[in-house]
Order: sequence, then C-alpha cells, then structure tokens
Amino acid sequence: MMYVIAGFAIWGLGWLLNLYLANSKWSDYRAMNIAVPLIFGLTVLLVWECFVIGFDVNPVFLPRPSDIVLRMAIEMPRLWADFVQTIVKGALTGYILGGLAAFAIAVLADRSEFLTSGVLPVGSFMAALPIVGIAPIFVKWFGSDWESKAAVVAVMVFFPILVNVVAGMRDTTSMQRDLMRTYGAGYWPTLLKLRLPAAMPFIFNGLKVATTLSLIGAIVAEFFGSPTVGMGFRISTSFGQLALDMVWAEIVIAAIAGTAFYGIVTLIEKGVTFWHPSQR
Amino acid sequence: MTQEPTIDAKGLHLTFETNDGPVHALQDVNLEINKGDFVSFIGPSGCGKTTFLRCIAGLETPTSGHISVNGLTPDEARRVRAYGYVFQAAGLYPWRTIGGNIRLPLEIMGFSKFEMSQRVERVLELVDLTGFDKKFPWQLSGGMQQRASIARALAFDADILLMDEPFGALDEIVRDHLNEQLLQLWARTEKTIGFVTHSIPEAVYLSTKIVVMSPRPGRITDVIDSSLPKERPLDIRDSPEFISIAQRVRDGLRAGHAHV
Amino acid sequence: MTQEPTIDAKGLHLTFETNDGPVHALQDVNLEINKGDFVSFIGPSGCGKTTFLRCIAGLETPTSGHISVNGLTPDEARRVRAYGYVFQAAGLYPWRTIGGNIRLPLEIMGFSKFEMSQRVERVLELVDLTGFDKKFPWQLSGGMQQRASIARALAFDADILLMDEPFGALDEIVRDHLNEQLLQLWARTEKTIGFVTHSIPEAVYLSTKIVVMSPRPGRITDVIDSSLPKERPLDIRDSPEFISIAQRVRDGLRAGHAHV
Amino acid sequence: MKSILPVLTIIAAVLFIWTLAVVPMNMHLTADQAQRSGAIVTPDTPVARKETNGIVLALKNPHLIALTYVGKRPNLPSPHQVGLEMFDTIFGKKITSKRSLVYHGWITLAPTLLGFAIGTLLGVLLAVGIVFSRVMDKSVMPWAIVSQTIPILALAPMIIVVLGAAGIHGVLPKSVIAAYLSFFPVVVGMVKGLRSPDHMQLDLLRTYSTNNVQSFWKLRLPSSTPYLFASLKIGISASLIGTIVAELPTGAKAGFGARMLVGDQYGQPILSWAALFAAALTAAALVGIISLVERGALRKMGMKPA
Amino acid sequence: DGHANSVSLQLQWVTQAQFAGYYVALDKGFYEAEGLDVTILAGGPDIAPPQVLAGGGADAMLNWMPSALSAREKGLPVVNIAQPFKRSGLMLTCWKDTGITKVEDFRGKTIGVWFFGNEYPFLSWMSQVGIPTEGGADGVTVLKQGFNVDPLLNREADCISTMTYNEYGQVIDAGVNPDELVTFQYEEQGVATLEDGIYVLEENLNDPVFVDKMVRFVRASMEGWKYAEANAEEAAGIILDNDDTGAQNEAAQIRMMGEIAKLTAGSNGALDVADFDRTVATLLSGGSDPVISAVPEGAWTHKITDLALK
Ligand SMILES: Nc1ncnc2c1ncn2[C@@H]1O[C@H](COP(=O)(O)OP(=O)(O)OP(=O)(O)O)[C@@H](O)[C@H]1O
Ligand SMILES: Nc1ncnc2c1ncn2[C@@H]1O[C@H](COP(=O)(O)OP(=O)(O)OP(=O)(O)O)[C@@H](O)[C@H]1O
Ligand SMILES: Cc1ncc(C[n+]2csc(CCO)c2C)c(N)n1
Ligand SMILES: [Mg+2]
Ligand SMILES: [Mg+2]
Repeated sequence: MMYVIAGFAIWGLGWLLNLYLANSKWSDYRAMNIAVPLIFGLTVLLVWECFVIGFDVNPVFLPRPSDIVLRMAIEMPRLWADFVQTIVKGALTGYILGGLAAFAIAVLADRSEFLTSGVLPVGSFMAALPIVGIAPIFVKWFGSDWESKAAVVAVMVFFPILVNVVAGMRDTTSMQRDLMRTYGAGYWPTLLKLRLPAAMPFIFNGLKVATTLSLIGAIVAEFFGSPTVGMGFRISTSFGQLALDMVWAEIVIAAIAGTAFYGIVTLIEKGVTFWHPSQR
Repeated sequence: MTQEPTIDAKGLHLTFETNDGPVHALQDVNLEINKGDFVSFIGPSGCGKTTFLRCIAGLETPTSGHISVNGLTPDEARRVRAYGYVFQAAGLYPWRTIGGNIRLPLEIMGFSKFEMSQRVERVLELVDLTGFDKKFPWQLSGGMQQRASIARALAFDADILLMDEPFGALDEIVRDHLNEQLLQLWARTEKTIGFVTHSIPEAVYLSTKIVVMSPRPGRITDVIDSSLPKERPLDIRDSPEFISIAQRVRDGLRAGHAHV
Repeated sequence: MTQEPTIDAKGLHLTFETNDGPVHALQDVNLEINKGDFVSFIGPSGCGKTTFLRCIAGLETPTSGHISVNGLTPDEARRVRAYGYVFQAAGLYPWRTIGGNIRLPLEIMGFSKFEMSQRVERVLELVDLTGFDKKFPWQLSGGMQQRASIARALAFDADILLMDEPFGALDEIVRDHLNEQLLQLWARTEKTIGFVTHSIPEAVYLSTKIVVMSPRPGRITDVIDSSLPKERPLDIRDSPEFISIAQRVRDGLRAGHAHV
Repeated sequence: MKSILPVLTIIAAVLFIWTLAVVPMNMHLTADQAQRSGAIVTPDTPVARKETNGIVLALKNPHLIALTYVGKRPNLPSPHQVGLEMFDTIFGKKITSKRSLVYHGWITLAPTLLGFAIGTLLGVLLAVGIVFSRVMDKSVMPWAIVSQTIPILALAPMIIVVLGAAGIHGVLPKSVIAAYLSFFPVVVGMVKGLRSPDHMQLDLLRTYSTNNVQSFWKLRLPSSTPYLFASLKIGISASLIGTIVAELPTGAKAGFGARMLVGDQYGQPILSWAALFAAALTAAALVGIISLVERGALRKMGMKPA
Repeated sequence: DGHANSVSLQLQWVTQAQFAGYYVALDKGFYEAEGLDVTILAGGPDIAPPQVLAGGGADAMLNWMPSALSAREKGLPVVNIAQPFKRSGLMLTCWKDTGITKVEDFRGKTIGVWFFGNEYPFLSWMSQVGIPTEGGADGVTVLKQGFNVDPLLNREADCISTMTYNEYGQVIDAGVNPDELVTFQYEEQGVATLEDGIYVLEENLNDPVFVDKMVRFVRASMEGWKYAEANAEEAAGIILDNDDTGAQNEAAQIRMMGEIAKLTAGSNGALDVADFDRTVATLLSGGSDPVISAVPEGAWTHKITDLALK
C-alpha cells in the first residue's frame, strides 16, 4: 500500500516539476528538450517500480524496472551482439536500400504525371502488405540471416519515403515554378534547384517515420526465422521462457536505438530545412 | 527582322473558369512592341496586366488569339531564355540566401564562379542591397525582398525584361533612383522592356509606349506613344509635354474606372 | 485619460539576431500618438516601419524600452481587441472565400449572422469588390487581394487601425478613392490610425502627424505635425502648405538615404 | 478516375516481372520434384543444384519451366495461382463460409475500423495537446516516438493478456493494437499540420486576440487538413496491419492474419498469398475511400487537390 | 455460480488434431454431461500459455513439460494435473544426401529448432552427446525455425524439427520420398520429454470448487481422447468444424489424428512418475545453461486424476 501511495505521489511530483520547467524561463534551452522527457520517463519508471511492488505484480507479467536494468548490466555482451545483428545489419541496411529505391522511383516517376499516378496507388498497395505476411516469405527467399530482415525493412520503409518525396516535389508554389520556367530551366536544374530543396521538409517527414518502421520491421521479421542471435530472436525466445526482464531489456535497447536514430534524422533535418516555417 | 515587331499579340483572349463562372481576363488584345521599346502597362487592379505579361512570357496560354516573340512562340522564346521576369511578389526561394537567389539563374545558365560573384555584387549594388547577400529572405523587409528579386532578374542579360510592378513596395527616393538606373540600363543595352506600374508619373517617365487597360473584361483602351526624348533627366517630369501625356493616361484610367 | 497619449513609445530598441550578426531594426524610438491622430510612417525600405507597427500591435517584443497603448501594454491591448491590422502582403486564408476571409474576425468576435453579412457587404463595397465575395483569393489579382485584406481590417470597428502599406499595389485612381474613403471613415469614427506608406503625397494628404524614419539602425529622424485642416478635398494637394510639408518630408527621406 | 490507365499499366508491368521471376524462384523445388518423378535434370543432385543460380538452372532445364508455374507449394506462386485462389475464395464461397475471404475480411475489418477511430481520435488529441501545451510538447512527443520503436509483436501478447485478464475479449483487444500503430502517423502529421500556418496567418489572429480554441478552429485545423488526410491514409493501413498482427496473439482463429499464418504453417503458400493480397486490397480500398473524402473536403475548402 | 462450472483451456497452438480430445469432448457433449461450460482458447506462435494462465486468462493450459518446469522456476508455480500424452512426437528430420546417419554426423551441419521455450529438449540432447551448439566445424549451427518446413525444402537447413504428427507429414506432402530422409525421434534417442500436459496454477488447487471442476474437466477430456483415438475420422471432422480459419484440410487432419493416437495411447490421463523423472533427468543434464537447476518439488499432482479416474 505504501508503494502504491508513493507511486501516485511520484507521479504528481514529476508532472508538477515538468509543468514548472516547461513554462519556466529556461524552457527554450536545449537541455530542456532532453531534461523534460527524461524527467517524464524517470517518473514513469519510478511509478512503474512502485506499482509493481505495491500491487504485487507477477514478474512473468511485468518485471520491475530495476530487474530490467540489472539484466541489461549482466547481459551486455549478448545485447550488443543482438544489436549489431538486428539494427546495424538488418535495419540500417534495409533502411538505406529501401530509401534509395524509393527515392529513385519517386524521381523517375515524377518525370511523368502518368507514372506518378500509377506508381502511387501500387506503392500504397505495397505499404499495406502486413509484415506478418511478408516476413515468412522473405525468410523463405533470402534465408534466415539478416538479409531477409533487410529486405523486409526495405519494403516497409519504401512507401512512406516514396509518398513524401513525390508529395514534396510537388510542393512548390506556382510562382516558384514560373520563375524556373522564365529561365527556360530544363528538367535537371528544376529538380536540383527547386523541387528537391522544396521537397526536403516532406522527405524528412518520410525518413523520420521510416526510422521507427525499420526497427519494428527488423525485429518482428526475426520472429519468423533467424539465427540464434538478434533482438527479435531474443525477445521471442525469452518471452517463451517467461524471462520478461530480458524481453524488456531488449525493448529498452530498441527504444533507445530507435529514439537515437530518429533524433539523428531530426538533427539533420534541422540543418537542411532551417528555412521552413516549422523550424523557425 | 528589324521590321518585324519583337512582341506581336493579335486578337488575344483569355478566360479563367472559376467556381462561379468564367472570368474574362483578356479580351481581344492586340499589341505590337518593337525591339528596344519600353512599354508600360497601366490600369485598375484586376484589368489583366499580370495576365498579359504572363502570356508574353509563355506562363499562361491564351484561350484564343496569337502571340509571337522574336518570331517564336512565347514557349519557344522562354526556352531560349529570352526573358527576365520580375514577379508582382518577390518570390525568393526561402532556402537560399539573397546572394544564392540572385545566383540561381546564373547557375542554371552556366556562368563561371567568378563571373557569378561579380554579377551578384554588381546587381546588389544596383538595387542598394550591398552587404545583404548572406541574409535569408525572411530576414529582409518587404521592400528589400522586392529589390532582391529585381536584382535576380537583372543578373543575367535577357533581351526582354518583363517587370510586374517591381517598384510597388519602394519609397519615392529609391524608386526615383531605380527608375534612373533602369532607364540607363535600357539605353545602354537596347533591351525591350514590359513594365507594369500603378504610378502614372513613373509610366510616363520611363516609357516609349504606354498601354492603358481597363477591366471586366480586361482589354486595351489606349496606346500612347511617348513623344519624350530618349534622354530623360528627372526634372523632365515638370515639362508641359510630360504633364499632357500624364493627363491623357489619367483620363484613360478614369474612363476605365467609370466603366465599373 | 484624454490627456494621456493613446500610444506612447519610450526608448524603444529592437535587435534581430541573424546568421551573420545582429540587425538593429529599431534604435531609441520615442513617439507619442494621441487619440484620433492619423500618423503616417515613411522611410526607405528596411528602416523599421513594419517592425515598429508590429511592436505597437504587440506582435513583436522590443529588446528594450517601453511602449503603452491606451495605458495598457501592447499585449493587453491586443487582448481587448484594440487593433485592426492590415499586413504588407494580403495574407488571406486560402481555404476561405473573400467573403469568408472578411467574416473571419467577425466570427471570432461573435457577431450575429445578419450583422456579419451586412458588414461584409458594406466593406466589400468600400473597397470596390462587390460581387467578389464568393471567389477564392488565388482567383484575384494582387491588388484585389490587397483590397480584400483592407476590407477585412475594416469590418470590425477597432479603435486603432494599423495599416502597413495598404495601398501599395493599387493604381492612382483607386488609391485616391480609398484615401478619401479612409479619411471620411477616420473623421466619422475618431479612430487612431497608424499608416505606413511610401508615397509622400499620400502621407501628407492623410496624416495629422508624419513620422520620417531612417535605416541602419532604424530610427525616427523627423516628426512633422501637419497644419492642414481636417477637411481635405483632393485638390488640397496643390496648396502651397501641402507642397511645403511634402518638401520637408522629401528632405527628411533624402537625408535618410544619404546616410546609407 | 483518370488514374485508372496508369495504375493498370504499372500493375501490368509488375505482373510481367512477377511472371518472369516465378521461373528462377521455383526452379529448385520444381527440379527436385521432377527428378523424383523420373525426369532428367542437370545437374543431377539437389546439392549440386543448390550451388546453381535459378536462372542458370532454368536455362539448363528448359523443359521444366512450365512446371514452375503449377507447383503446389511454390516459393513464389504465379500470378494466376494467386488470382484463381482469390477469385475462388472471394466469389466462389458463401460469404458466411469460413473458407470465404469475404468472411475473414470482415473479421479483420471490424477491429481495423474501430482501432482506426480510436487511434485517430487519440492522435488528434495528442497533436492538439502537443501544439498547445509546452509540457506535452516536450514530454509526450519523445515518448510517442519511443512507443513506436517498441516491436509491436513483442508487446501485443502482453497487451492481449492484460486485457484478457481484465475480462476484455473479442474485437477490442485487436482494436487496441490497431490503434497503437495508427495513432503515431496521425500525431506526426497533425503536429506538422497544426504548425504549418505561416507567421502572417498567425499574426493576423493575434491581432484579433483569439484564444487557442478559436485559432484552432479558424486557422490551425483548416490549414492542417491536407496533412491530416495524408496521415489518415498512412494511419488506416497501419491500423489494418495492427489488427493482423494482433490476430496472432489472440489465437489466430480467423481473419486475414490467421489465414496467412495457417497457410504458411500447413504448406499452402497460395492461400497465404491470397490472404496477403486481400489484406492489401482492403487497405487500398480504405485508402481510396479516404482519398475521396479528401477530394471533397479540399474542394469545398477551395484548395486545388494536388 | 458460473465460476464453479466454467472452464477455459489455453491451447499451445492453432486448432488441429493435436488437441482433438478436447474438441471431441466439447462437441460430443462430454463436458456438458459433467455440467461444465468449457471454452477452448486456440494458441499460436505469439502466445505463451503460462503467461495467459498467470494473467488469469485461462483456468488451465496445455504445455510441454520443459517449458512448464522452466516457468515454475521463473516464479510461476504451475502444476501438472494430467498427462494425456504418453509419448513424445518430437523429432529431427534430415536430408539423407547430407550424409547424416547418426547423431555424431550433426557436427558442422545446420539444424532448425523451435524456440519459444521448446528448445530445451534439443539443447539437453546436444549437451548429453557433447556437441556444441555454437556452430563451427565441430558443432551444429542452430537456426530458429519458423512455423513451416521451408528451411528443409529449400535446403537452408540440413535438419529441421518436426512433429511426427504434423511437420513430418508436410515434408512428405511436399513430394519428398521418405527414403530421401533420415529421422531422429527423441523418444528413440532416449531424450524424450513429456509433451502436451494439462497445467493449472498451484494456488487454485487449494480451492475445492476449482478442484472439483478440474476433476470433471479431466475426466471428460480423457473420455474425449479415448473417443478420438477410436474414431480418428470423426475426430478430424470435429477439428475441421472447429477450425475458424477454414484453411485446414481433411486428409492432413485425419493423418495427424492417427499419429496423435499413437502418442496418447497408453495414458489414462494420470502422469506416470517415471516419465516425469526421466524428463527431469534429461533437462538437468542440460550442460552449462540448463533449463532447470534443481529437481522441482510439487510440479505435479495426482490429486485430480485420482478423483477423476476413480
Ligand atoms: N525576422 C527577421 N529577422 C532578421 N532581421 C529582420 C527580421 N525582420 C526584419 N528584419 C530586419 O529589420 C530591418 C527592418 O525591417 P522592417 O520590415 O521593419 O522594414 P520596413 O521599414 O518595413 O521596410 P519595407 O518598407 O521594405 O517594408 C530590416 O533591415 C530587416 O532586414
Ligand atoms: N488563376 C486565376 N483563376 C481565376 N481568375 C483569375 C486567375 N488569375 C487572375 N484571375 C482574374 O483575372 C483578372 C485579371 O487578373 P490580373 O492578375 O491579370 O490583374 P492585374 O491587372 O495584374 O491586377 P493587379 O494590378 O491587381 O495585379 C482578375 O479579375 C482576376 O480575378
Ligand atoms: C512459437 C512456438 N514455437 C514452437 C512451439 C512448439 N509447438 C508446440 S505444439 C506445436 C505444433 C506442431 O505442429 C509446436 C510447433 C510453440 N508452441 N510455439
Ligand atoms: Mg497583377
Ligand atoms: Mg515593411
């Protein structure tokens, strides 16, 4: 009971602290962008810990955060190997391949209205292929190792990037286009000097959504066949063994890696699209 | 070739379809502009000045009628980069600095690095924006943006300059200064210039030909060939000739308004 | 209350931080505007006219100095809807028709349906756009859009009207017409008006007070109280008094430019 | 409607490549099978064939090419196999039959729609919160991102078990997973959209001294509309995928997901492929409906649809 | 009340003849005759029955004993109350042309294994015969096998895990001749562990109401099993009726029922303690990373079966 009350108290305190920080005069500092979510996260963890103890939750259900941290400390080498297998080999490779393909197809299709209006619906059809359907097929085609995971990721990230590149390249004002026309600018100058720069805010939208998709894709595909290493392998195996602390340790790694990946893309976006109203 | 007009519009019509009915932006417009002419377009707002300029530049396709530029279609002329165009709004690319915006046409037309920086510097000076080349458009005032867009159009030497109210957002002093500069440029280079303005003195001061337009439907109501000499000091504006031309323009304008 | 100036700026500074150094948009600006004044701001582009108007409206926060509006801070005054503001560019909402755009402030301020349609009709007529209420902004010419944005600011009766070059894109005839209308409105309603313009005659014709500004850093170089009577027919512009005030403004402007 | 021809063209191209790919993809299995029934195959052992690329193998054994199109458990079913299976299970069965894809489609569709509604509502609410509250902006957005980096298939069983323990069965648990996947694109798109008004548009409202509620209805919401629809299209596909993922830990009993799984497990790839394509078609149809609504809405708002 | 007579059973896989006894008992009204209202919850690749049990989502679960004992050690006290499966159906199926004839030949080969708590029997076996599972020329390379037999057909793996009653038949259905294959049944290798048993939470066994309904449940279930053994075709038909996916085919289910009958034959439902001890011994010999570290106490009870079979 004590713990439950403590949980609620921490909840309230964390919220108040954030309320204060976010509205304080420091709220525009860079550090606040990290501190506030961190406090939020820390609060969640503490409340979680208190509630698990207080409500006596069975650890095969929900482990305590402290157990998870402990597990992470013990299993570092294994977690690292899983990370390399799944994120570096599977997700990143697939992200790059899928991104390049989407980009190439978008730019190609964009040359003609005809191709674009054909590629987009077919692309959206592809995006709707559920991962639990394509993962077994790709494992069959490309084997159990990371290649099949990269293929799944490539397919998953393809559409969001494609749509955004296409939409972005159309997001120019008529005056901006007319200006290019008065220069008698051909396809390439218009592409390089107007359409691509103007498309950047959209492209980064797609790239950001794709970061989270790529992690999910690589991890989930391992459920359908893998070597005996990898985050998805570990999650499903540990889940079957009811080693929930290990499952959560991997989830934490996935969350950290995913957030970092997203953050890096966001940083690049800030640098590239500094001129867009949403960045100013 | 010298006989043939640089720009020749015959029986031009242009109708926009809108949600509540067609808008006749241009109706039976006929106009000849010769090489080296400085033509001003003046008329109430909505009379089709912008639309006509866009037709010349091949940015808008007339519903019917015929238009030729240097004996080519406007589209072809556009492709051989016959025009410099200044839009009614500045329309700078937000991801480029002022310098970068001016460099844009130069890059496209393949000028050398050195040539580019020289030209950028020269036109920035011309429009009084020296030192602003590293700023981004949103960091400039409205008038400064407009001047940057004029600089952009001047940076490459197109034979035909089309300017849609380029000096609208500028004060009298700068405006006088730029008017003089423009006249000098025109005299020196023999460019053909199409120029939209709302200022009667400006139109009279600059032009060899003044086209008065009237709205609903947009059409030309008067074409005045200026009898002013090519050499025009600012104080020519007090000459009786100047005042009489201005009066004719004003009457034409008033007639257009009465029609409303 | 009648003693106290409606708008009172004391020692205003405003500096923008940009990628290549700070820009001093306003430096030590002091100005008092009394209730019922019609104040024009004139100066070369980039001298801070827009910035100062935005400070009055509470849209920009000065780096230092003090400003009060009706004894309130600009922010507070904004909150009691003391202002009507016309921006330098039309800034109509593209998803609303012209009528819808004018109705926008009225909806927000909770006017009745009937009242709204009456007011929309009235101000559309005032700016000569009757019949255009169902068109979308991009179907209008530049000048027509600007007039629509003026109508939008006039539709609700704010005590203070701030207008940033409202007539820049209009031709002389319409401009004269709107100038007269504005003067009438002002005389009738005793509004306090802040008005940015680049036209010296316009400034002199309209104002009770003319503020001449100069750039880099942006500051006030002259404040001219007009001795013209309140009743002003258009031909007052030929009176010697008018011409002498205009000359003073022109001199002030020129001095500002020389400084560049 | 004018996009029908281009779409058909692209589909034709895809089908063409697909048809070509069937040969090398299935060549090994076909060769193994042909050899068992006495045909002469080069190279003549499966182990040697494994080292040979599918195209080369096809060139060496042209007489087997036709057989690659009719295998019962191909690596890549040929388009006509999938097409026939789909036709048969969509039109050839009573829609109440367990063998009808229409029946399974409905099983999957119901949680999808409910989940989409929940997810969209949640997404819009969060986006509004993020745009109007600094605390929400700073603390919720990073965690919304984190939530999407958690592999859903790992989380799904726990959610299902927790809800099951709370006595919630049936459509709702699947909808929760569907909502979990669909809220994120809506948040991201809506935040972007609600922040898309430019300075002048915002300043105008400031001069009217609007409160947040008014600026939401009059400015932010209208200008976010294009973004909203773009997100809804992604969201509805995500919702469908969520439902299908959720069909595994809810005991893969019925629905597209169950068909895919069971087809895969019992060596009936054609059945899986048919379910896979039916799912994608369903999503495409849902996206199409949203596009139609979008068209109407944007036209009414005077925006020229792109 | 409802609680006294309602039972929900969590299966460990999708509806198939492996679970025929329960479906038959339901369909033939054996449960009803005992006054029970039984719900059968199908399983699948992403369902851990012990977790469902812990969450209160089911009264009883089916599980393989290694997985159940491991859950017990993890702090989830599950107890075996009945053991309808006497023999193990687990085996490895290998291509003959890989040269594999005996266990020693596994070295340097790739083998597909089911994980998710089902890897223990294999790992124990390998550690008993001294073959490392970390790959290399000297050990086996382990693949986490998906839910189909493609790794074998595509020759990605030299051997895969199969059940006598299901996956093995699928390999044959794919056109493979039995004499192209070599099989290793865990039962014959002496490393068999007990498969599908009925488990409940230990604490529930203190509740007489619960015990009473379990007694009736086990009695009816065993009746179902015996009926299914004797009427394979009818049982397969019942499975098909209960399969909501509409994807199962009849021939495969009839064959599966036939093979399942061989595994349930010889069990009256009561756990044979010798089988239990053998399972525990196998698991304890699991080398460096054993499934369980000590002989489990109280992991089974005859309390239910004693009453049920009386
Ligand atoms: N957001 C901004 N960031 C940086 N500098 C700015 C910004 N806005 C304005 N400035 C600078 O402040 C100065 C004053 O600008 P302001 O817009 O007030 O001029 P203005 O008098 O209205 O000119 P114009 O007549 O051309 O509209 C200019 O030098 C401009 O470059
Ligand atoms: N894209 C369009 N769709 C529909 N109507 C249009 C469009 N563009 C212009 N118009 C209409 O055509 C007419 C002429 O417009 P135009 O822009 O040529 O006028 P303008 O003479 O340049 O006016 P201003 O001096 O105000 O810029 C106007 O009535 C305008 O409403
Ligand atoms: C994820 C997962 N993988 C393997 C098994 C083991 N298993 C137990 S019964 C059965 C059916 C065989 O036809 C299989 C494969 C499981 N339960 N869950
Ligand atoms: Mg115009
Ligand atoms: Mg300004």
